[in-house]
Amino acid sequence: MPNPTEAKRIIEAALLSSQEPLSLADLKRLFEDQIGADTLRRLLDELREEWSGRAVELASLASGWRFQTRPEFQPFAERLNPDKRPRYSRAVMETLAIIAYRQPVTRGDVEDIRGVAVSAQIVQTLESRGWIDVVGHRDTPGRPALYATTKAFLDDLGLRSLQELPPLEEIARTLELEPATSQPAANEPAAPVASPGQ
Amino acid sequence: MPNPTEAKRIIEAALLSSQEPLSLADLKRLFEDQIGADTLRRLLDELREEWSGRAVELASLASGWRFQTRPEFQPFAERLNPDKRPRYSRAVMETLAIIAYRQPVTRGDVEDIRGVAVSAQIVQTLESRGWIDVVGHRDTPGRPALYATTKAFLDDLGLRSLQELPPLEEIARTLELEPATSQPAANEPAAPVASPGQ
Amino acid sequence: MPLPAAPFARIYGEPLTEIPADLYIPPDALEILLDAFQGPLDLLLYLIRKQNLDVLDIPMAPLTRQYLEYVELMRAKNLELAAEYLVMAAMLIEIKSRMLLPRPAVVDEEEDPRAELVRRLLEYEQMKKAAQQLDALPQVGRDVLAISVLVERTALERLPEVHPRDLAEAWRALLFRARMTRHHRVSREELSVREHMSQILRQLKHSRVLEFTELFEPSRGVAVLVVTFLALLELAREALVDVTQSEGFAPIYIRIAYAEPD
Repeated sequence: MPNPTEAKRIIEAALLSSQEPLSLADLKRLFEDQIGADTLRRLLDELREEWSGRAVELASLASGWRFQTRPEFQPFAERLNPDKRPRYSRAVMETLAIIAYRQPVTRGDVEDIRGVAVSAQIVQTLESRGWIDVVGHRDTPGRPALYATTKAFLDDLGLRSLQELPPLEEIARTLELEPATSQPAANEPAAPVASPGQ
Repeated sequence: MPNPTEAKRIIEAALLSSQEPLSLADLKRLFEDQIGADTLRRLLDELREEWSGRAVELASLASGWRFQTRPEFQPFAERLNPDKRPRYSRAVMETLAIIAYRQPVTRGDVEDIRGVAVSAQIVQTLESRGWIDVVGHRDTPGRPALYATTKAFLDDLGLRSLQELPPLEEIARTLELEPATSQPAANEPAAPVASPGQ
Repeated sequence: MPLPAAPFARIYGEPLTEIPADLYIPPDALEILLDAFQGPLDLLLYLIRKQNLDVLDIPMAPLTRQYLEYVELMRAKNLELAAEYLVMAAMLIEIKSRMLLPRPAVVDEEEDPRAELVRRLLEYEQMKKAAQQLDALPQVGRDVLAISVLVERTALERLPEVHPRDLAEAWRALLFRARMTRHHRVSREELSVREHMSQILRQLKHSRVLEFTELFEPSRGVAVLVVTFLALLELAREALVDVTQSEGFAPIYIRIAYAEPD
């Protein structure tokens, strides 16, 4: 069995050579289960510490650990590869946000929230990126597919779980409308109406 | 312009994140030609030195520089991707097990225990691997060769002696075959040695 | 409650903040503007935000008027109008007309005709902002790059790896098949004896004849001496070696029972 320093060097090489994040189970397999989860976690923490001053970092993600460049390195990466990295359109990002925050949802649910039709192409863009997939079907006419986000989505956005998504902005906790009675009067007491988004 | 340490960190990230080797010209572009070839070479040498004790090395190739794992890392890489690892057939493994636990044995002994013929090829596979060899011949008709395991076998399996092989009594116990042995075994001599095939 | 002005749209990646304060849209910009809106909810939100109106307190009359002016502008420019814009126009007109109707003094708040529209606007705005925040997170492939160092593989033939437990497994399979436990129980002690049997045979292979004492290495301890002795007895029992002594107290010689002719 390798000593801690050797083990760390092997973990480092494994993580550096794997494009996908490696889970603790993967790392255990690396040592044929001779190193326990606690020791591995400690070594990973040490490794992350060792890399802290560099342009590459060891990130802890939903499906495990992965080395990746820090965002600050991106301008340099673009000098090497000047072709612009494509950004997703607003339509794609809004669809993704609705699936991420409201999952599982059907395409119809997304359309209801966005107020416009959601093209099959938008859904396909997200599916082929591996960020969403079909997790079931709703038991309504047509049995529409229910979409949810994947681990790859969390990994690619640097998140460990859905709980780490940016919190939704509470636009308004209570919904108070001017009374809609005969006059557009401003003096009458406001009547509370059901909260939005519930 | 970045200072030498920063420059080194940027070169490191560029090389780690690039699929292809990077030439000096690529690296110059990284710094918009603000760093000369001599300085870059010195930084690359320093970087290679920094990585010298690790399982990943900075290699200088005809087409440029790239990080790659050292050959010693290969067995670990294969544990992560075990699908590509060749395996010995059941016949080879059983033959090896019989020779390991019952040595010295003849091919006939192995056949008696396995209940099927053992091809010359199986024995040859193990011989050419250097795991078994002929240690003598039994004085019976045909003078069959007696096989035993070698030191290389122990080394390759990470054992110091045959005694470190998994104990077989426990195997019998987990299979709950122990009771079946007690009655007939009671008549046998105390010496726990029984030659196969006799 | 005044809301901070946020870029309401992006055109070709640039935040669109230059939307005119009034409804005059340069004809060239109109098409871009239509593209910039994600739909009727987005357009409504823009109109509300442009005038710093509280979503929760939508004045229906001016809003409907503005909205219809936009739709008319789009129609005049022969832009292909998505059905959703027309549906929204119809909805606004419906709400407006219902609000103009005289109503009973006591009104269930659920019946406010604007409630459903407000709910949808708020939910859409929340998701729109969430989308912006998601887009601001560093994304692999866009803002950060996954590291993947080449694994250097040697061209050597890959030999199977065998673990001691694989041997035990193989033995277990044999046991299952043959039910030979009685004959093939092997204890650690026996294994040690068999290991020394192999060793003695190896020694004899080189020298053919060994003097009894040459087999023993007292420096390795009593246990090894005993095991070596047991190994010798077992070799003799299995007729693998001949043990000879010409007379009492004479040297004992160990000879291999059968040697392959050279």
